[in-house]
Amino acid sequence: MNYTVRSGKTHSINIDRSTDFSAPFTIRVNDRDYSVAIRKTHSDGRIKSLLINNRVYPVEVQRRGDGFPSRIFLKGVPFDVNIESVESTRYKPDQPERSVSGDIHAALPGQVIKYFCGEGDTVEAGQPLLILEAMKMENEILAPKTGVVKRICVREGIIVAKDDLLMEIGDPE
Amino acid sequence: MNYTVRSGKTHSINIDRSTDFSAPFTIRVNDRDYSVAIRKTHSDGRIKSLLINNRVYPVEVQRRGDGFPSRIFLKGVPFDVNIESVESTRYKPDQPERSVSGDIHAALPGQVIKYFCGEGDTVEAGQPLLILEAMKMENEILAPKTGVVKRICVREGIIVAKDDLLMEIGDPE
Amino acid sequence: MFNTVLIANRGLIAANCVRAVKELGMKAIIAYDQEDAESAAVRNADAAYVLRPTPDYSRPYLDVNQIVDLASELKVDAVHPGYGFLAQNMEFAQALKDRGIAFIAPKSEGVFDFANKHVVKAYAARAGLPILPGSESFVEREWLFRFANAIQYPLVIKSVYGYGGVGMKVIHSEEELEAGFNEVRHLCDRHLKCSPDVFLEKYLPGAQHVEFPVLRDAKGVTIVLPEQECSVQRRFQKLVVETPSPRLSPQMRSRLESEIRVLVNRLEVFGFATVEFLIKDGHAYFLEINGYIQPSHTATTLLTGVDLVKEQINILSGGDLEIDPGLINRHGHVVGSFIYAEDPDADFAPSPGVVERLHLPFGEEVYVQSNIFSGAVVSPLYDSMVAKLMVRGLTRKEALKKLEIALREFFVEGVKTNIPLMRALISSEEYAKGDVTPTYLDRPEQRRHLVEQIKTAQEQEIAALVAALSLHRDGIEESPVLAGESNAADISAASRWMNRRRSTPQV
Amino acid sequence: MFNTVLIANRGLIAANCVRAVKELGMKAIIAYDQEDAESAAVRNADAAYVLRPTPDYSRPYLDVNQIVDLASELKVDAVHPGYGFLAQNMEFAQALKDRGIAFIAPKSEGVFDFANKHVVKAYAARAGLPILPGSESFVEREWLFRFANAIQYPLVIKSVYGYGGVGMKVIHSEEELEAGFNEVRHLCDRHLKCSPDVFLEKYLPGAQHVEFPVLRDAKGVTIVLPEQECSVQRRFQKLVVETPSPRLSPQMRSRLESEIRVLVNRLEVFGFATVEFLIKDGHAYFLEINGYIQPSHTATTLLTGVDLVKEQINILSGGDLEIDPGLINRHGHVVGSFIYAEDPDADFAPSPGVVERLHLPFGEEVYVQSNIFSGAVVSPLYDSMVAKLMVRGLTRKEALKKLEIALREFFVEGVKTNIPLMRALISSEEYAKGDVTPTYLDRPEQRRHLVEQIKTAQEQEIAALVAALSLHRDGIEESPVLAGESNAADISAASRWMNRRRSTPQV
Repeated sequence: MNYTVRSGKTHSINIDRSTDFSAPFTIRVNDRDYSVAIRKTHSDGRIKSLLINNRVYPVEVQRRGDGFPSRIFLKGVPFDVNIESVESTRYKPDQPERSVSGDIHAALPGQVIKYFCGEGDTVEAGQPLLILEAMKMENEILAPKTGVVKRICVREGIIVAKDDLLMEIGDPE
Repeated sequence: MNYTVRSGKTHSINIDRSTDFSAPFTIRVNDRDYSVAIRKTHSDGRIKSLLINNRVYPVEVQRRGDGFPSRIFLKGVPFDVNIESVESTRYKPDQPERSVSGDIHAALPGQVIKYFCGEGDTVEAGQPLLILEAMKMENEILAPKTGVVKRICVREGIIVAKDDLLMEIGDPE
Repeated sequence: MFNTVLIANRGLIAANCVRAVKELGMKAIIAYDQEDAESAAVRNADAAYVLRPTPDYSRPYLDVNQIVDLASELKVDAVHPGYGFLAQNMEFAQALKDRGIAFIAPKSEGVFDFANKHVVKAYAARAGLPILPGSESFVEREWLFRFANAIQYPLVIKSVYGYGGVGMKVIHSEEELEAGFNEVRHLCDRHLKCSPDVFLEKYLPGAQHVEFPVLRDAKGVTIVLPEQECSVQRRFQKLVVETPSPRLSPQMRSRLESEIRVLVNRLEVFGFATVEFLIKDGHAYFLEINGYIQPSHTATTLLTGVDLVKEQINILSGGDLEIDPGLINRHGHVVGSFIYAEDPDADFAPSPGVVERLHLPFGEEVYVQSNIFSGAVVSPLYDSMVAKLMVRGLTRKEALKKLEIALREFFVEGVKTNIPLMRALISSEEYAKGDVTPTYLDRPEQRRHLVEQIKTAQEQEIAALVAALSLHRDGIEESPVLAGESNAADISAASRWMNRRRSTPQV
Repeated sequence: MFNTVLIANRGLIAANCVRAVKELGMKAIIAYDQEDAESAAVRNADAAYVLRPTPDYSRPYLDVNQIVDLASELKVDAVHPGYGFLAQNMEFAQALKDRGIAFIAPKSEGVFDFANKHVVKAYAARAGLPILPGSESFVEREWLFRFANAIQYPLVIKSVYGYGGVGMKVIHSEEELEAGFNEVRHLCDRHLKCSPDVFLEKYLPGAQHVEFPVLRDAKGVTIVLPEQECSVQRRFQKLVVETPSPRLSPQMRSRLESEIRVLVNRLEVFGFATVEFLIKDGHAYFLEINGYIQPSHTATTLLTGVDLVKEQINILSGGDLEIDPGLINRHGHVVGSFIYAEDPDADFAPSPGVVERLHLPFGEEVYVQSNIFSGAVVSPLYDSMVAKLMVRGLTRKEALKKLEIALREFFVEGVKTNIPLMRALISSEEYAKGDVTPTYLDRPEQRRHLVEQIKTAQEQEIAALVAALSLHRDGIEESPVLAGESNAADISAASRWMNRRRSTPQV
């Protein structure tokens, strides 16, 4: 399989279809061969640590909305990557339609300090909805679209995790 | 329930039968009350960390063959303990009959370097059976009783865990 | 000497205070937020008492009444406030005094309200120290424009009781003035829990920030310790510390040291304090005196061998400053970096979470203080500093190289950190030359540029390889975006966390 | 300068070598046993190559051929042997030389076989240094009794190439002589992989053990660094290190320093070496020169600011010793303790296993090097040292108190350690007075007595409480003993692990 990946420059990468990942293997990048061995995986099987040319690399893969890798952390250092082409099309996802969701999720963990609106209120795009506080800082969350507050999911004072649903805004009546 | 426990001196300890261990509780030792709260437990429910009089104590309990606590580690410091009496008899185990087992277990992890005997050999109590090596030191394991080597369970060169069965000695023929 | 000291703080400083109190043979009690139950300070204290949550969801470490009541109930002799929180809170100091409990903060015979930046600045001016032009302190909005016109832009609005980078706002033009004023006052109310008094001061862009720790006992015995260069900051918080300063001439150093002696003797300071200066174009301006132990003081300790935390408690408990000046080392060079759980790529947004793996660097002349461990939770509710990494070399060059390699070894998984940025900064030519000022890292492009510098061509290839391998082998993961909806995507990168910033889920 | 250095060792020393090599701008390659795959040295090296298991199950770090072949194949410029293993192995040194690869060990123009303790001792005697009475070196058993009779008991049988406490045996009477001889020869064969030559030396009970690190470059520039007091040992391995020695007078120190200068100049030593002395009743005897970086050298580094690992590699790669003597600090006091995964209650039996929880101490002037982490496996196959804990104080008293508190904070779960014993030792009056000699901890009753001293009456009550609570709440666990059988019970306490000891499952 041939991959074209931008990371700084554009690189051509070949991974043999029949590669046995349980033993050390070789991957050709541009004109150079890299010896690769998987050292550790996460419990769900994703790669956690690699040995590349006999050097240890703890890796973390950040993915875009469509599941393609967008950022690679090599021992904590972030590298922006973009897979520009894949020889096979089996990885090509449909482009999702872009519409605006009214669900407000917590971008980061924090504590909900205050709401500026209640259920049933009409809010306008850009209007402050609530304050989330984390690490001595306050984040004022603005409405992503105009609509009606359908539901407030979390009480003031509650500590929320990343991605927790805080409130829902429905279409205007 | 009243316990008499030797730890240095002998202490009289009272734990109320109806104590709810999920909340802080009080235990009377001699004439003093101690406030106790269980901070953490192991996955099997055993105590791992306590708050006693508002101080954190990571604890480890070592038990004798009969299951009674014999040594308490308070933040790594070992205290020999002996529970001399318990008001109820429900904890009194039968005294096991003391006979000599011919099973040779590894007292500590290590590597089996060499056997001095083979299966079928007759060995005498006190005769060297094998060498187990750990951390730059060698441990020569002697026969606990006279008998015949029934089985050698582990090959030379193998790294064994604590309590692994190394060999079995049967009664003399 | 005290018998029992209550420590009303968290994190590294609380753990350091617990140690120091125990080393002095006193009993250390910690008052803690439930969020910190697994911290070193709680583990190591002689007794630990959990604080109740507050009705307004503010941090319990700011709850004057609760902490004073606990201190009374436990009959402690003194309270150590650490830094930040109530360290310079006059209401807290007064409440403790009323109950006969000592407050471990510097006292001054000269100035009652020693924590008031504006009062102390006036005092320094009278003692002959050069100061930056500034206004009177005020509360009413009406004075704001009048004073600002007199001083002219750029200027800084400062809370008289601000600290830790909170309660200051740089104003570049009249348009920003009112919003800045309101922001500072909000912070006084919510985060500093102090009176709303502010003053204005001329802002000196590109000035160097230098601080001198000073110990002075009840008998007036005074030790001025080597200065800390604190010129790399983000949001007025230090990212790097060096001692001695690579840019201070011996003449300037000895002049500042004698100015400090004049000032602390005039004020009759009793205890530990830090005297701060701004330096630009060969001119030094007295900035302020802080009365608390700062994270950067570990650098001075590593250089000199003087444990400032311990000496502070010792002299304020009535002990003499008995340090033999002959034992204080002033040679060599220390550089340290503060490690934060934050994402410099997303405007330093905090990155709380669970520390999945942690490997601290270690080695000859590499020194770490860290309150995280494998499995630790970095709370979203508090400051994101998770470690201090200090190195010492015989020369500055040796120290910088050591710090660079130590930063390469420092590995944290589970939360994002500023480690790659710090590594890039320390290994940059600009840093080696000493050309870095407090605003150096303000621009995202600058930060991105620095981090790009440390990436080799081969590492770029390897990143590409890992991306392809990960797609090839691990396939496409289930998308976190709901079908047809987009605002969850990249939300964390888009959300800006500043002292007070607005953000909107990206559309 | 070298381009690439292969490090043929493990643990803390390997990690320290990797750092030092990288700091010097060279490439660091590690050769490792699979057991060490998760170690810091492997993680941080520029490249890591696993060693094959050996046919006789001896440690691969002792496999001369394999390591030399790897070094050749990788075309490295030099090999760093760390300490122990092949650090003083002549066969290894020769094989590297034959292939044109540098060996990072001291050289001497005066003595080719510099690692030979007996040869160097004779040289020291000729240079006028006082030595202990001893025999010629020999291999045949027939000389043993003859020499022993001449020297008289107690005496020590020493392998001429022994190191790290291995290859020495104290003999108190003629009955022990032959067994001791056989044991030392077995160790030469199996663990030291060296020739069977030994010599006898008078044993000086209760003598103090003091070591001076020395750097000397190709041009003869020499720096003698402050001494390390290494008087607390178990099985000839150091448990505690102090610098400066609390028992060395300034006169004695300066006399020994000049004797060292005479000796290293006569021998024309090139590189790094440690010169060791035994001191008793005001008399100092030259003991030996070691050519490797020992764990205790971190104490000298912390005191002085001189990174000995780095300087060693620097001068042996052809660099000059460019240290400005004015930057070397000699003030203050450092005390350090070595932390072993072992059980002092069971004759220091090793306690390998998985580290379930780990909290390292940290704080002002508290410095740790540790190669364990939460989840790390302490291998049963290697030395059980898992950490070095060093503290610095302005005075010895301050340093001892700091170390005591740091040891209280150091928490390891999953493997047993000598931490409680070290804490008891450091806080004892005997240690404070400096009355401790290398055999101080030999007697189990002494160790037990020390640990009892640190237990308060209240802690005894709490231990009793925990025992009762644990029985009450957790009940009786399934017994590890099979019904009617007893030999598994308490076997670990009964099993004695010594350099070579017999043990029998208890009946």
